[in-house]
Amino acid sequence: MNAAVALEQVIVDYGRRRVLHGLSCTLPRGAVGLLGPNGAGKSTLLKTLLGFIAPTGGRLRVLGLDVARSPVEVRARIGYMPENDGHVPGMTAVGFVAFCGELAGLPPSDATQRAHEVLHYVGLGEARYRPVETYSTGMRQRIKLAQALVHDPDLLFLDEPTNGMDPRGRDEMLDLIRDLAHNKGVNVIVSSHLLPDVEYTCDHVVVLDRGRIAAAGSIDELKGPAGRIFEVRVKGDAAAFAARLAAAGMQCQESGDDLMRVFVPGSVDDMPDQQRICRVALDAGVQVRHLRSSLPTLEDVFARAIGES
Amino acid sequence: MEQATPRPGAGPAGTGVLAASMRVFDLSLGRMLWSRRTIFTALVAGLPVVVALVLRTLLAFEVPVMQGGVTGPVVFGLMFWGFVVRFAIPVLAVFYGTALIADEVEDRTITYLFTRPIPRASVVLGKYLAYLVCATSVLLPAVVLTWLLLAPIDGALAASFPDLGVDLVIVVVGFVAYGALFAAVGTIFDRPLLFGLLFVFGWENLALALPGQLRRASVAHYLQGLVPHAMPADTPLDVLQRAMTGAPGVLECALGLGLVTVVGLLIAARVVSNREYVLEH
Amino acid sequence: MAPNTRRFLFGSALVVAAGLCTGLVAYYSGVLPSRQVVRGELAFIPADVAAVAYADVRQIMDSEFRQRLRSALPAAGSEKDRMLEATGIDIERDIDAVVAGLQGDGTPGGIAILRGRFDRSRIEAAALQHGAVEEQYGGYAMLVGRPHTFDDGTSSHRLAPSVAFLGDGLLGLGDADELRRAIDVSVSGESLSAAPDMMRLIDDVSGTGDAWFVARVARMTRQPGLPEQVQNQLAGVEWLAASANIDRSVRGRVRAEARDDRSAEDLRAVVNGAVAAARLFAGQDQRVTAALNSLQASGSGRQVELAFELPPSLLELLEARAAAAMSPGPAAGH
Amino acid sequence: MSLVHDQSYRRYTGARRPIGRAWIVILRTTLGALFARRPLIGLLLLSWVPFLVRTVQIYVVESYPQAVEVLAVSPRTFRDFIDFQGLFAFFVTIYAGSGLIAGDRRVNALQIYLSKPLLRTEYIAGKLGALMVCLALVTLVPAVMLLIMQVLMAGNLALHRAAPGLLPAVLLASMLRIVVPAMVMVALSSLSTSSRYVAVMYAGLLFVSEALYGVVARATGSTRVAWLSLPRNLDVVTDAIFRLPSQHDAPVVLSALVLIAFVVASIVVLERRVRGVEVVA
Repeated sequence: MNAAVALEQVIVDYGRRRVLHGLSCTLPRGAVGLLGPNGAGKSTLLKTLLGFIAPTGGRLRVLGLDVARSPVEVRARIGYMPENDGHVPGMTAVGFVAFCGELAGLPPSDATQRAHEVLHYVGLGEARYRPVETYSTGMRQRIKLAQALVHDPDLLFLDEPTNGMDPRGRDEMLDLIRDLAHNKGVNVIVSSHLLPDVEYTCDHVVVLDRGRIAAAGSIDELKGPAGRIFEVRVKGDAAAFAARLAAAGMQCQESGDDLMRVFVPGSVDDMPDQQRICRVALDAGVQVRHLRSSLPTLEDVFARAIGES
Repeated sequence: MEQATPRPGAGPAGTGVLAASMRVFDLSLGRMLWSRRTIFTALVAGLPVVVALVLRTLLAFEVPVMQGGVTGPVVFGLMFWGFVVRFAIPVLAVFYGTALIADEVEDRTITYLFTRPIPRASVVLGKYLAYLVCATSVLLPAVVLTWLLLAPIDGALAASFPDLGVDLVIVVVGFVAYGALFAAVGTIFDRPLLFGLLFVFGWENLALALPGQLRRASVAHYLQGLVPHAMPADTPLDVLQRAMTGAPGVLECALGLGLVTVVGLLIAARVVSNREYVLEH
Repeated sequence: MAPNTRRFLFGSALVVAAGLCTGLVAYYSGVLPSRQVVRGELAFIPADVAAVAYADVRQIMDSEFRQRLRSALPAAGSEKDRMLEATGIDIERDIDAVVAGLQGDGTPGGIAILRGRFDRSRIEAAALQHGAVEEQYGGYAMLVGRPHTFDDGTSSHRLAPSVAFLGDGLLGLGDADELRRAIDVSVSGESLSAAPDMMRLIDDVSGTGDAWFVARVARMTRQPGLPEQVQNQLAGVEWLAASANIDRSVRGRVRAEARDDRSAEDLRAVVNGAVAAARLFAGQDQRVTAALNSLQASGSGRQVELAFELPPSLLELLEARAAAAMSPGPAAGH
Repeated sequence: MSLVHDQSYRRYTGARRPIGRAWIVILRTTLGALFARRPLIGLLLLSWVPFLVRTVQIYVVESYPQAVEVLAVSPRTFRDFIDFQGLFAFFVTIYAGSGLIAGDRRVNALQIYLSKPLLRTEYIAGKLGALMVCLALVTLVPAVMLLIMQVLMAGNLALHRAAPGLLPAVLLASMLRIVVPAMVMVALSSLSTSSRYVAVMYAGLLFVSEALYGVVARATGSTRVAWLSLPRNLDVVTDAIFRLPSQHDAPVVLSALVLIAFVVASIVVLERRVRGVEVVA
């Protein structure tokens, strides 16, 4: 079985509220991003995979193991970095990480040794004898990653890993995740609402929206040539122009600074598309001041997926 | 007590301790009253009422529950001793008093209070007043309801009414004295609750049982001296003990409780004014 | 302050105020309190009596305790017959309640006011048979008995046992002069109802038992024939109030009010010591131990209180003793 | 650009312990954290004072036979000893137990624990075990040590021959006074994120039930209602274990059932509260 995670009609309810509506998909090995706006069900899916929440229906398999039948074996092979703060009170960083290692089955000496190693790895080497209570938010994110890594899991669940970090810290964290996924052979599932984070670290993505899968696949494929995007700036009645573009089958998005992003479906050829836009502009009586072909981003994929779902 | 070094340009100049305390009181009262803590308080205060209701119901069905020379006023007296004086007042005072500042430290909200242009002492005083109002507003009605339910059983409302007046005063005075003491404990110790409970259930019980003057180092000695009801005695030892000790006079009680209150509040205010609070994070 | 908080505080204050108002009304009007209203009878008791006692005869006669006492002490039945013969009153059926006032200051005697249903002709017949004469005083009919001299060892007193029909189911018993005085005070208003110090204690005990007793101890101790030791012991006591509830068992409370805190301390020490000693040296009989265990001494300030209970099991003991005394013994039986 | 060298993370190739041992790690770590607190050590040391006193008593009885009249050593001596240790057990339960789960809940540690390969029962067993060890140090261990001291000083097994059930009774009674309070405390600890609330809840449970018993017992004139109070139930069952006449009229079976109900309720609470996520519905 090659998939890291396989979902079959997974349904999760909180009381009367349905949070996951029969999810079915496979998350391949490597780095997979779990994308979606807040409340889409990303954290719920991770907690269901960990066995914290019993699904109302469906089956979940992690690394080939059935979560319902062997939850402990599943957890032995995964590392979980929760979204909100969490540590064991009254411990130093190294003590805490070593303790987590022991909890995961490592002998005490190995656990301590690996605690030092992973703390160095996540950039907390200097601060490892400080009580976790005194850590800043960024340091807490790192130590959560360290505790998830200490027992060398085959699969890492990272829930909003860059939350509350400064730009530099965020870059470092993303580098760590990318390194783990691409160079250290650790499968990673990153749950985030930050598209650039996922785009930077992951190869695959699953877009969740209101408890349903809106899109899933490799990022390259999703961004693929199903259409072209142009950045357009016009002088004149932008609203009328947008309306005419829509009537002509082209989606239009305002992206600030008077700039519009126009999605032209279908054609691969550059010239006809640009000409089509100019023709619409002419019809709308606006003057095109800027027209440039733009590479599709995950943001476009996301916007499309959420818009379509 | 003003803060030692008034900061230049620190908001409205000359904010008095009392005015600031009243502001803190106003802010804290609602928060204190509508917290989960009040559920516990209501449970503690409601228990005598529930017991009284159960007794009344049983008596209404002519179940012979009251035996051994016991009348309604006697049961009320027992409840006042057993529930209110020995338990509810000290425990609620420990619970609220030790948390006045500790809660703010734990919730990391003390920074917001201490960065306001008000003397730190007023934070303690305002929260202490809020505790007083909160605790008495829950316990006093419970005592009154219990009395209304119990006193008419084989007894007279009129005859036990003066005692009720004294009881209500004792509730307030008890909260005042114990609250001040535990406010001080809460500002001094890192784990104030343990010390509070040790004091109430360890030290006070021990001190009251020992002959000599040690019992003067307890709040219960002075508070129990005011209680008009007969104190229940179980064993010959209790009776002998009572024979040896005897209750202090009203003046002594008032002086003792007053001293505890003033000293407790002064210590609490002083410690809070001078201590540096290092928050986690 | 948030509206919710204000509402809560208002509600809380309202409950306290309602309770206090109820208590105040009860305290000043006496509307709610006592189980028995005895003010009618008290109007005939002079304000200067040394002690006053009350008994709810109906309640006591109907009590289980009394039934068992009667079976334990069968001799009590003959007393009842003698009373019926002498006064024409059946204590078990005719009397509901009795209030008695006792004179102190070395004056023996006192009066008893009986409430009940009385057959006036039968009482008159019995009294006249014993040589009484009829008299009208203050609008009430009296049967004045033949006076006889009573000697208490220090002085002799002349007493005329009499009956007064005080109307509305009330009957006065006692010395003729005392009864006349009772009628006088009921008119002049110098009765016990106008003595606040005594009434304070009466209000205290009147609702709490089937029988009660309130005494000015200082005046009681001047009673002739009281042992000096007892007089000394009671010197520090100013007031004594006792009440008892008689049902299956007898439950009672005795409360003494000392002259000052010091005397109260002394008295408490004596009572506590006695109670403790009694418990420590109590015999093996569980029935006695149970009765002793019910003894509870307490009180603060100038008050000393003692609560007790005589359980029905104590009667079993009494029955057993009575049976043992009456039976000729096992040896004689064979 | 990574600040971290590639060499610093390597895959783990060492051995892993089989699943099901995590509770030992939790137990060891929790005990380590508890014993790092000096007040707890002080409390534990203090709790051995009665042991010393009783040892002296045994010594006196064995050395001076005439002392038997006043200081006789019998099964009741051991029963009273266990009873007396209850005071220390109360404070140890509060101090060591109130933060066990509450502390973890306050800093969201449960999601960390339960994301590791361990069962919820293992987590609870670790926490419960730590508290039970602490309680054993004030009840079971001194009681057994006292038995050993008695045998050593007497130089014979006369007491055990006369009362063959003494050792099992001491073990059973001590275990009872460890298991029930520990279960109740751990369950309460899972109900809140503040150890202060937990401590007050526990003290409240004990003292309210005791006060309730006191009032009802006096009103009814009977000790049959001892089942109302948690400590009295322990007393009743302990008396039965030692086959001594109980000071209470309450049926042993009823008291035992109440204790079992406490344990069952604790298990239900723990089952609901110890989860990787907050239970919303």
